[in-house]
Parts: sequence; C-alpha cells; structure tokens
Amino acid sequence: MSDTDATFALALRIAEALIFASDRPVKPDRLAAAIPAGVDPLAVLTALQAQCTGRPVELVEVGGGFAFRTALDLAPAITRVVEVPRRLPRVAMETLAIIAYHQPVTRPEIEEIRGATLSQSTLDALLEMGLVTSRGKKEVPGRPTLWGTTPRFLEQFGLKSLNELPRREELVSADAAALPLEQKPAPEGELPLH
Amino acid sequence: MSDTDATFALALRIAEALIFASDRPVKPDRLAAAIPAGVDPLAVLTALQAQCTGRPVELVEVGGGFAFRTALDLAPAITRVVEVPRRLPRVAMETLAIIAYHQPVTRPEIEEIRGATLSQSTLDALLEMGLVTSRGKKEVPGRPTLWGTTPRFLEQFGLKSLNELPRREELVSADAAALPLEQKPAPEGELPLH
Amino acid sequence: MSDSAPAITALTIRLDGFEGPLDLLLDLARSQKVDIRQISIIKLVDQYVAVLEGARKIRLELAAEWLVMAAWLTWLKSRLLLPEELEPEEDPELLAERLTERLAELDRMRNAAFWLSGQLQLGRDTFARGEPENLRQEDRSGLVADLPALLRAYAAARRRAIAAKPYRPKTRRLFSVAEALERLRALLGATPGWTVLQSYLPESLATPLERKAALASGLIAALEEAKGGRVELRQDALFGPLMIRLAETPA
Repeated sequence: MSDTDATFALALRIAEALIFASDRPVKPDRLAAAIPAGVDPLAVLTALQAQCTGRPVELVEVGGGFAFRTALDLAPAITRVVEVPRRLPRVAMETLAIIAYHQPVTRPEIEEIRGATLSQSTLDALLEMGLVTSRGKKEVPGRPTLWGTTPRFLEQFGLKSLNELPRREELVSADAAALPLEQKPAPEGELPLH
Repeated sequence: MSDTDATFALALRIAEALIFASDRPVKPDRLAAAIPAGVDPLAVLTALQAQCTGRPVELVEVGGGFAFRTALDLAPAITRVVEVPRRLPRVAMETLAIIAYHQPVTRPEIEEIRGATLSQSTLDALLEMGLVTSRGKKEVPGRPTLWGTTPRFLEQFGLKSLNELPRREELVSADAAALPLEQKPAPEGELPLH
Repeated sequence: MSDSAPAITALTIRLDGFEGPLDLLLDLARSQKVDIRQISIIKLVDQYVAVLEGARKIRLELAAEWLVMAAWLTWLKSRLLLPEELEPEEDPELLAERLTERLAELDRMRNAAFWLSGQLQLGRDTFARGEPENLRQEDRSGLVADLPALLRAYAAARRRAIAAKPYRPKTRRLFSVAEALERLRALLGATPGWTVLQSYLPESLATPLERKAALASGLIAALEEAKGGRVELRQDALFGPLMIRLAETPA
C-alpha cells in the first residue's frame, strides 16, 4: 500500500468513527478538520458511503451533512412496539355508557339523558375505536341516526352480552329522580355492581 | 447459503443495527427478542465482535450489555472535532470512588471518609453527569439520602459490572506499607463489593 | 519518645491539593512514613503551624479544620502518654486505631479514584453513538377502560343530569277560552237582561294577571257566542264595561 493509500485508509477510519460519535450530521468541512491534511473529505465520504451500501448501517446525507442510519428494512426488527393504551375522556366514557344502556339511541336523546350537549368529536372517537356503530335512522322528523354498541364493546368490557350489564335502577336509584340532589353520592368504586 | 446460515446472517444484521441505534448497551435478552427465534444471541454477539475487531467502531461489553465504541487510536482525531466533556476534578473523582465502594452511602458518611465537607456543587456535577443517583433514604434521624452509582457510571469507565472494580485490598498504596496500618477485614457496615 | 520518631524534614505541601485535615494527615503520614502513635507532637505542631500560615491566606474554613485535627492529635498523643484510667470508649489505643483505619480507608479511596481516572473513559478515550435512534414505537390503539369505570360513568352522568334539571315553577293555570265558553253557556241563561261580562268569570282568581287572562278568555268566548247569534254584546263607552245578554230571538 502506498503512502497515499495508507493516508486515505486512515482518513476513512477517522471519518467512520467521527460520524458515529457526532451528535449531528457531519459536514465535509468538519470532517476535513479531523482527517490528515490534503485528503479530500468529499472523496472520503463517497468512499465510505460506497463501503456501507447494503450494510445494516448506511451512510446517508441529511441536513447538509452525513450521518449513519440503520437500514430501513431492519426497522421492524429493531423497533420495540410499546403499548400506550389510551384512557377514554370522561365525556366519551359517559356517552358510551348511555349508548350501552339506551341503545338504539339518537344523539339528541343522549344529550337529553346526559343533560349536556355532545360534541361530534366525542362520537367520532367512539366510532373510531369501534365501540359504537350506527343502527339505522329513527323515523322521526330529521331522521337522526340511532347509535348502538358493537361486539368490540362487549370484548373491551369483558361482557358476554348486553344482558350482563347491571340494570339501570341498580346504578341510579329510582328516587334519585325525585331528589334535586343525591343525598349521599356513592363514593367511586362503591357502586352496586350486580 | 443454507437456511441456517441465512438466518444467522440476518440475526447478525439485526444485532448490528440494534446495537448501533441504541443509546444504551444492549442486553442479550433484548437482542434475543429482536432476532429470529432459535438463534443464540450470545453466538451472534461473539460473531459480531469478531467482525468488528480492528474496525474504527468496535463492539465492547460494558454496563451489563453490548455497545459500539470508537477505537482507542482514533480518539485524538475525534476530539479535534467533537466536544469533549471537561474532566472531573480530584474531589469529584474521590467522592465518586467513595460512592462506588460504599454504596449506598449518605453524604455525612462520605464526608466522614474524606475528612472534609462535601460541597453541593461536587454532588451536583456527579448527578448531572448521570454517574450517581439517589437510592432511597437511610432510616436514621434526619433520613439522609443514600447515594449509589448508575449504569451510566459503568459505561463511563468501561466496566462490565461493579465487580470489575479493584478489590479493596488491591487499593492499598505501595508506600502505605510503611504505615502501621493493620490489614484487617473491612469494618462492618461497609459494602462488600466482591 | 520523639527521638524514636523519624526526623521530620522541611515541609513541602501543595496547599491547594488538600481538602481537609485527614487529607493532610494522610499525606504527612505517607511522605514522612510516620506512625501517628510515634509522632512527635512538637514537630507535628510545627508542621501544622507552617501549613496553617499558608492556608490562612487560602481558605479559612480549611485552616480551622486543620487546627481541630492538630488539637485532636495533640489530645490523642497526651492520652497515649498518660496512664490508663479512662472510660472504655475513650480508650486512646482504640481512638488511635480508628484514626489509622480512617486514614487507610481514605488512602484506598484516593487510590480507587486514581484507578478510575486511569480507566478508558467514555467521551475521552472512546466515543459512543452521538445520535442514537429512537427504537420505541408507541401503539396507542389500546384502551384503558373496564366495566366498573363504564358503570361509574353512567351513574355519574345520570346523577348529574338529574341534579342539574332546571327548576320549573308550578305551571300557572290560566282560564282557557274553552273553559270560559263552557262557563258562559252554563251561567248565561240563569240571569235575564244585560249583565257585566266580568260577573261570569270565576271569583277565585288571585292575581291581576290571572284576572286579565280570564277576562280575555271570557271576551273571546263571548264574541264566539255572539257570532253564533246566541248572545248580544254591547259596550256603551270606550273602555266601558262589556255588557252581555242572551239573544232576544235565537237565530
């Protein structure tokens, strides 16, 4: 190996280590400061890129510099999928519960039962999660959509059928309707679950 | 190439990409989850280590896993371009050594061993570098925080585990032989590291 | 006693290198090869004073710590010289031993620090990947929701809706046209001649509003009957009383 070859080989080694260690893409002028004087950084980068082609880690040009990136085809193998389950917002949970108990039910009816307006986005979220679905139209003026729960709903809540839901009267006492305010609201988790 | 060869080659590719992309040493069991079932992760790591020997970026075993590190001879060229963190002052190094050997240890205990007060800035520097961390409170009046080293500490000093620290007996100065120090077992309450 | 101690030569100490009295003592013990049990107090004090002279200019609290150490050493030395008549825990032999052990431990830890400094260090001798890639992919398709939460949500929504139902006052019962008509038909035949319309209205109406409404209903009922020709109406003056009677000749 000639002197020039040896110098170029060293520059190639340095380039690989430097790009590996750098926290941002390495620009040719930055590389020039690390490799032996007189060696063309672009020639080194080109050679390095050729050397890495087809390897698990490739040299790519990003943002005006060069950086190593793992080959795209390996992404599925090395990526760890972490499940980050979502929590339903209170409004969505209440809407879902009302649909479960009153199905088939229209949106105005849900609003009446909850005593609050229902945003389309809440209904959309429940639809997207596959927990509710449309069950035709109600034959009244305006023909509003009727909503009901899906088999996915039963699965999510571990129910064999809708009959397994406790009766409404067991959740909200009948005389609660007559009282302006619940005298002793049941603490969470102490609801009668039969 | 036989099927087995192809599978092993794929495992090798995956291992290289996974370790390369990871910001922490990769443990064999993490690798096992990424490579095809039935391939021995340790065999893959051994093969990868052999493949990388002499390359600008080598595979080393550190901090309970495997990681890529630039070859030693390239450090001068890299440090010309990559910012090098400042060295730890002597006080910080001694404090770190005490924490490593006596962990979990409280600040008053560190001060007792060093025979000097420990400034908050020293502890802050070690914390900021991620070399030490709190390990709960000592159940004595005042409940002082207990300090210990981190996995990052092992990485910083290229240790596979705390067991790679020299044994306490090996730490006695050569000229300390002149001191009438009784060579007796470590007093109770000190952490046996070995 | 002091004769047996090694001669202490001129003190050359890097002042800024010392962190405390133990540090200094360890260095003294090392460089002078002294046994603290054999040390000459006079010479030790001389050395300390020399160090203190310099240290005072640097850090007062260090000088103070060293002074404490010097005093403690002197006390220890005097105890070693005195006959044994002390409490067990104040046993000077024990104290001296403990100090020796502390010095030994500090020595070990300083050597450990030295050893660590000599290790190949990340970011100095070797470098890790500077720009790690994110290997975590979040799957947000899952849902945290169980049956008790669903039931709680239903109960909460219902309870809140019930509690929030707006207050509705008792519906005001107003005298309707139909009622006025019925009343008019029932009562009119019983009174011959012209009668004030008001006299056919119920007397139990409490509020002026109810009375006005009843009058309006009564008027409409009367007009309706008049249209059918069953009654006659007349009003003699503007805003005067409305008079009503059965029609003379039924249509």
